[in-house]
Amino acid sequence: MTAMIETVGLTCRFGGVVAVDNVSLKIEEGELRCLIGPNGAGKTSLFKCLSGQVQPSGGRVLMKGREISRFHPHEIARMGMAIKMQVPSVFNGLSVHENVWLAAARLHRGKALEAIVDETLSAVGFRSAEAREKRADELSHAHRQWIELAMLAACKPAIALLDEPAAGMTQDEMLRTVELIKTINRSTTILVVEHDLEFISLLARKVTVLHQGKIFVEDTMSNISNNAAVREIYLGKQWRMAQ
Amino acid sequence: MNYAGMNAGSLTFTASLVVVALGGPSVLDTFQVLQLSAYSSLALGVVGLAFVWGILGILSLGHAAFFGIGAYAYAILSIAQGESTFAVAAAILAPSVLAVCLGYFLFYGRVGDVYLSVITLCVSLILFSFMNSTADVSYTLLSVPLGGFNGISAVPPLNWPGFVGDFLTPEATFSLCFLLLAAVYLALQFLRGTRLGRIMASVRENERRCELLGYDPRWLKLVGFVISAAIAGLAGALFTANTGYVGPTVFDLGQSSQFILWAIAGGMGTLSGAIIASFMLQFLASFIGTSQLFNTSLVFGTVIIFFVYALPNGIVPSLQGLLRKLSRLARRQRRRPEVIGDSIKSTP
Amino acid sequence: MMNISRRNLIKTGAVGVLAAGVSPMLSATSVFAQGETVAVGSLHDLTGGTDVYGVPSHACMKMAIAEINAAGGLLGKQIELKTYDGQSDIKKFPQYAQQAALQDKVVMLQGAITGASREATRPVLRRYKVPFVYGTIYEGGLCETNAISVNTGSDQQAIPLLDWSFKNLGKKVFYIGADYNAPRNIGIWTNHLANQNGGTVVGEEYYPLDVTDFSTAIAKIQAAKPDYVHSCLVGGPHMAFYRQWAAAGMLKKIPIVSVVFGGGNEHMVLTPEETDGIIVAYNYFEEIDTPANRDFLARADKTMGASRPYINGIAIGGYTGPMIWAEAVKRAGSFDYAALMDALKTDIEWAGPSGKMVLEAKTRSTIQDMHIMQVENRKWKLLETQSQVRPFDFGGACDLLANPRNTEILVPKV
Amino acid sequence: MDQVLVTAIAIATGIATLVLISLGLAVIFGMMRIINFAHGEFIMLGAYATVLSTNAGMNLWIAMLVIAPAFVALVGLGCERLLIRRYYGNLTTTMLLTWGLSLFLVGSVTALFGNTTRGIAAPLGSVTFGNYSVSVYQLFLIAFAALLVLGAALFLTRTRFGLIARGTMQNPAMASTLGIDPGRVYAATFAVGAGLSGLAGGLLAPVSGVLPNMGASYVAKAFVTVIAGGSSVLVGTTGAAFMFGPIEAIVSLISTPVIGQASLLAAAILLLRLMPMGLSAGFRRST
Repeated sequence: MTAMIETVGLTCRFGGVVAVDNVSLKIEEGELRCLIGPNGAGKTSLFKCLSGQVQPSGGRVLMKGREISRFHPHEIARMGMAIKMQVPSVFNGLSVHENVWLAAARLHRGKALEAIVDETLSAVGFRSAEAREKRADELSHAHRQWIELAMLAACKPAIALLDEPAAGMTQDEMLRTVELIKTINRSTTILVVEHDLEFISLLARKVTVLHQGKIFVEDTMSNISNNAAVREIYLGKQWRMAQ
Repeated sequence: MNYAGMNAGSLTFTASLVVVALGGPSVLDTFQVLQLSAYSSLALGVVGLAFVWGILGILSLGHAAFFGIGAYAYAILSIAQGESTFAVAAAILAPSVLAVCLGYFLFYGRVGDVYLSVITLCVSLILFSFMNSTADVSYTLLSVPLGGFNGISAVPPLNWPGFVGDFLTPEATFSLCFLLLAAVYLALQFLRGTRLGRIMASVRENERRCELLGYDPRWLKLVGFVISAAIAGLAGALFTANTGYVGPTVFDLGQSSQFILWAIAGGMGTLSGAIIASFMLQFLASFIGTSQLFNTSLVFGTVIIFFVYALPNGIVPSLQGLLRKLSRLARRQRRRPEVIGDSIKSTP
Repeated sequence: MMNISRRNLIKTGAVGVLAAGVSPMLSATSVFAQGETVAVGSLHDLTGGTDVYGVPSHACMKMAIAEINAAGGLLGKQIELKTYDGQSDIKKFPQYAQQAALQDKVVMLQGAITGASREATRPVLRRYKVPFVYGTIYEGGLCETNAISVNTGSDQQAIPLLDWSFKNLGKKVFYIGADYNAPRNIGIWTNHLANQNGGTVVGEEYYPLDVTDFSTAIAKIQAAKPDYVHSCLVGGPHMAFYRQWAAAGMLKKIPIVSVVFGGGNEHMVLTPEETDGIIVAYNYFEEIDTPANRDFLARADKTMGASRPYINGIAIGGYTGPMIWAEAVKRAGSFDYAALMDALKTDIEWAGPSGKMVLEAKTRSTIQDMHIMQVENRKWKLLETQSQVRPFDFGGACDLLANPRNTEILVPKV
Repeated sequence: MDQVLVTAIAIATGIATLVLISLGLAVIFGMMRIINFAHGEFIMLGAYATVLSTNAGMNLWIAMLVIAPAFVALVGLGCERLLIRRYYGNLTTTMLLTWGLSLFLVGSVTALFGNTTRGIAAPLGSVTFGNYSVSVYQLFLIAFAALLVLGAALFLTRTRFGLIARGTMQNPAMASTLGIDPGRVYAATFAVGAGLSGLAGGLLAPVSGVLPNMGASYVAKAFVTVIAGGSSVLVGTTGAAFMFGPIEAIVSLISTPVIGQASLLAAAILLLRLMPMGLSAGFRRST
């Protein structure tokens, strides 16, 4: 079976900086993979390479066995990849409803479209008409993240890339986000980047650790948490505190 | 829902344009009919710009290029053929073709922001230089001399399609111009509300996000750009048919900036505002020019500066704001205790 | 193109339709005779890029109207001057011409100095039967019954000036002009006259109107080594040429002749070090030493005030235009359009500050004296006068008595 | 040989003129993202200040190099404080506003001084190279433009104000957290930009027609140069001038001036197509 997404020796350079260095990653259909690593580990750059926002300097990206390294972002999106960016990227000047409508409108028309929008908005808690008419830039950070998740869900993607979906959230909000992601995962392969290790431990089965643009280790969550090298060299103090 | 599409306001505005179109000739004298016809054709030019700028966020500093090509296409073909139907069609088609080429070059080359503005300006200025240098009799198109700086004069007015020489009276031309203005306005307003229009608006808001949702912003921009160019070409044809003259100044910086400033004065993102502002400012400039005030530039400049002070958001949004404030005031006086209930809770 | 369009218009009965369309206005215009005043329009650029030509012409026109009124008016009526500021925006011209004809019901309109504004205005006035008085020097070849040209075409200036130059300055000329119709026409004349005088044109260059850096032009001229330069550079930006020419020390080495220099009062804006010695040809300059001119200037000082603009060969048309038109109206005995057009079928003679002028019936252009003169310390010094220079009739192509329907601008073909 | 030299001087003059007329706009546009439609009128005011003060008996060099920039900087400061200040970040309103300002300035100058003003001649005389003679003032303009670019570069990189200005333009919020008042930096920058335009006007006064409308002939070219230059004020603008100046001069020399002008604009189009963020962005990417 071909992997949902596969990178072969993917490398991404900005000037003299190598942000992604010879990364070979394979994510199977239906998987919920977590990607962790400190700031500057290359997680966001990897996402940009995968989604076509940045052209890789070397290596290949395959989606369902098809090479997509030179594709435009909208072409990749049409193949079924959706992304939630690190900084919430929504249509600030448009209403909550319009945001999700735009996401769903590519695949649906008419009544089906409205039904999808309604269903997705309800799933993230925007039930009243009033809440749906608010402009996106009037919302809190957490709510905008949910809007972006809702947009992602409304696309019904084959694979979703989530860049720090729980950043800046309270405990309650974070737990709710975990539920949302699990719901999405029922029909969608997910690759998620996060700092919050509690969040990761609630979600993940398999974790990839990225360090200085390279894959440092790839294992199950429990093995990662017991990996001395990761703990001492890389996760350090932060890890012990979380334990 | 709050989509900037068809609503009561835009229907009222369309209706009032239609009323002017049909009722105007019986109320106005011939001079006013001729003057307003010319004004309306420039107003039509600005609508396309207001659309592509306000909805898609493309600031074309060289909008006059499309207007001018339409104007020249009409002048040349209507003289060469003695019939205006095909000339009008060509005036729409020729700028559209240029817009396709230019738009492909710009949008698919990822030129954005002010850089795009300057390229469009350059195109317009190149046309300006070129047309100015066609004074020599050897520059002819379809045996019509381009005329250089002096331009092409005695361009025939519109005729009834198919009836060569059966010219429209000034009154009929007036009605036609205003009906076309109303139709284009309504069509654009309708487009804004459609699926395509709403996706276009998302390009302006966040191009990257739009792309990541699977839409191709390059294509959407190209479509909008070509629509605006086609409208500008039609406007150029109507303007030339109204005034009987076209010269290279249709391509100059002054013409382009006039379109832009009318769009700004009307209020960004509103189409009706651009129309209203263009009529107001044209009338103002014309009025100051005959009223023997101190110095036309000085007075006009002062008026514009004051205008920015008084209505910083443009005419229509400022008026809407005022109306909203007034109605809120009236409502508050009527049912003061309920005000607290109006405030919106911040949780979704 | 004009031929074709005209043929089509006639063929298809367009003229009839147009006439029918405007008939209410025609009846309206004939009401003027009952009023106490008649209106006359001035449509000049009073602001914007070309106001330097428009403002003095308008001031002269105002003076002429004031003098006509002071002398008891015309046919017993006072003349009211309606002023329209073209704002150096061509779009305004047809609109104001319509306003003048239809709303203000003027019996004559003068102005539209630049070629483009003239071409935009002329058809409108023709359509609404308002006589158009054209008061400026221009490229020549205006040949239309409705257009009365009281100043000179480029032929009337270029022929005396270049004949004189080939005789006195040398046989090799470099022609440099602004890139539009009038300078292109004058370029044709330059080539033609070089042929006739056994001279050669060693270079011919046209510059867009907004060019301000002439270093390449000056280098080109120096490389071509002409005996003299014929300049037809026009407008504010092009003044830079004379400054850069003088700064390069060329003014004293190669003489410049021009039929447009001084039209924007360049000889006053620029310094004597930059202009002394430049030779031009005009029908009028303030320094003409005749009693008629001295009297005219004294009156100008009085009506326009001490800070009045210098009256040059362009501005004088603002004065002579209404005066010659008034002569024609007196001959017609009426402000009626048809009567005036009839009156113009014979030559109209009038003597002004620049001497005798004859409005020729055949061309509706004016026979007048031409003066070749030179800048000397911001003033003009007369070199030679050629009396009563006729407008070129393009080998008989311009004969409005034989062919009154012509509206075409004739271009010299050499 | 002398022909090559004269051609080189003509090209250098083209570059110098572009640099002079663009620098003020580059500062205002490049640093503050304001499309200043009144840029040409700032140049015009500089020329008028020079001509009028020289005619009043002032030494030409002082008039040109001190009075003109100082006067226009003051005018710029006044405009900034009274008008522009309220509308920072609003590209469209500032466009409308500066358009009004441009008409207002042309109108005021015409009303005050008429449309004919006695100019001043270029000083310094001429030098001869073989068959050609060239204005010394032209050579001075070239040298001065070079010095100006150098001076501005040093000012922006080596002085406290230069650093603060660059920082504020990059990130106003960050600058204000560092205790810098962005309002004052904006005002000062606007004044400096206006002053540079005034200086250009002063320097060009002896070699151009000084009229109320003279600004119009500079503004489009200045815009093309500045925007094609891209976000880096100095490197971009100078680089663009070095590209466009020779193109226009050489094409004008071998064909016609119209084609020369058109090729300048075409070069700008091509440049922006190849480097969609302007020349300086292209530089940065390649290094």
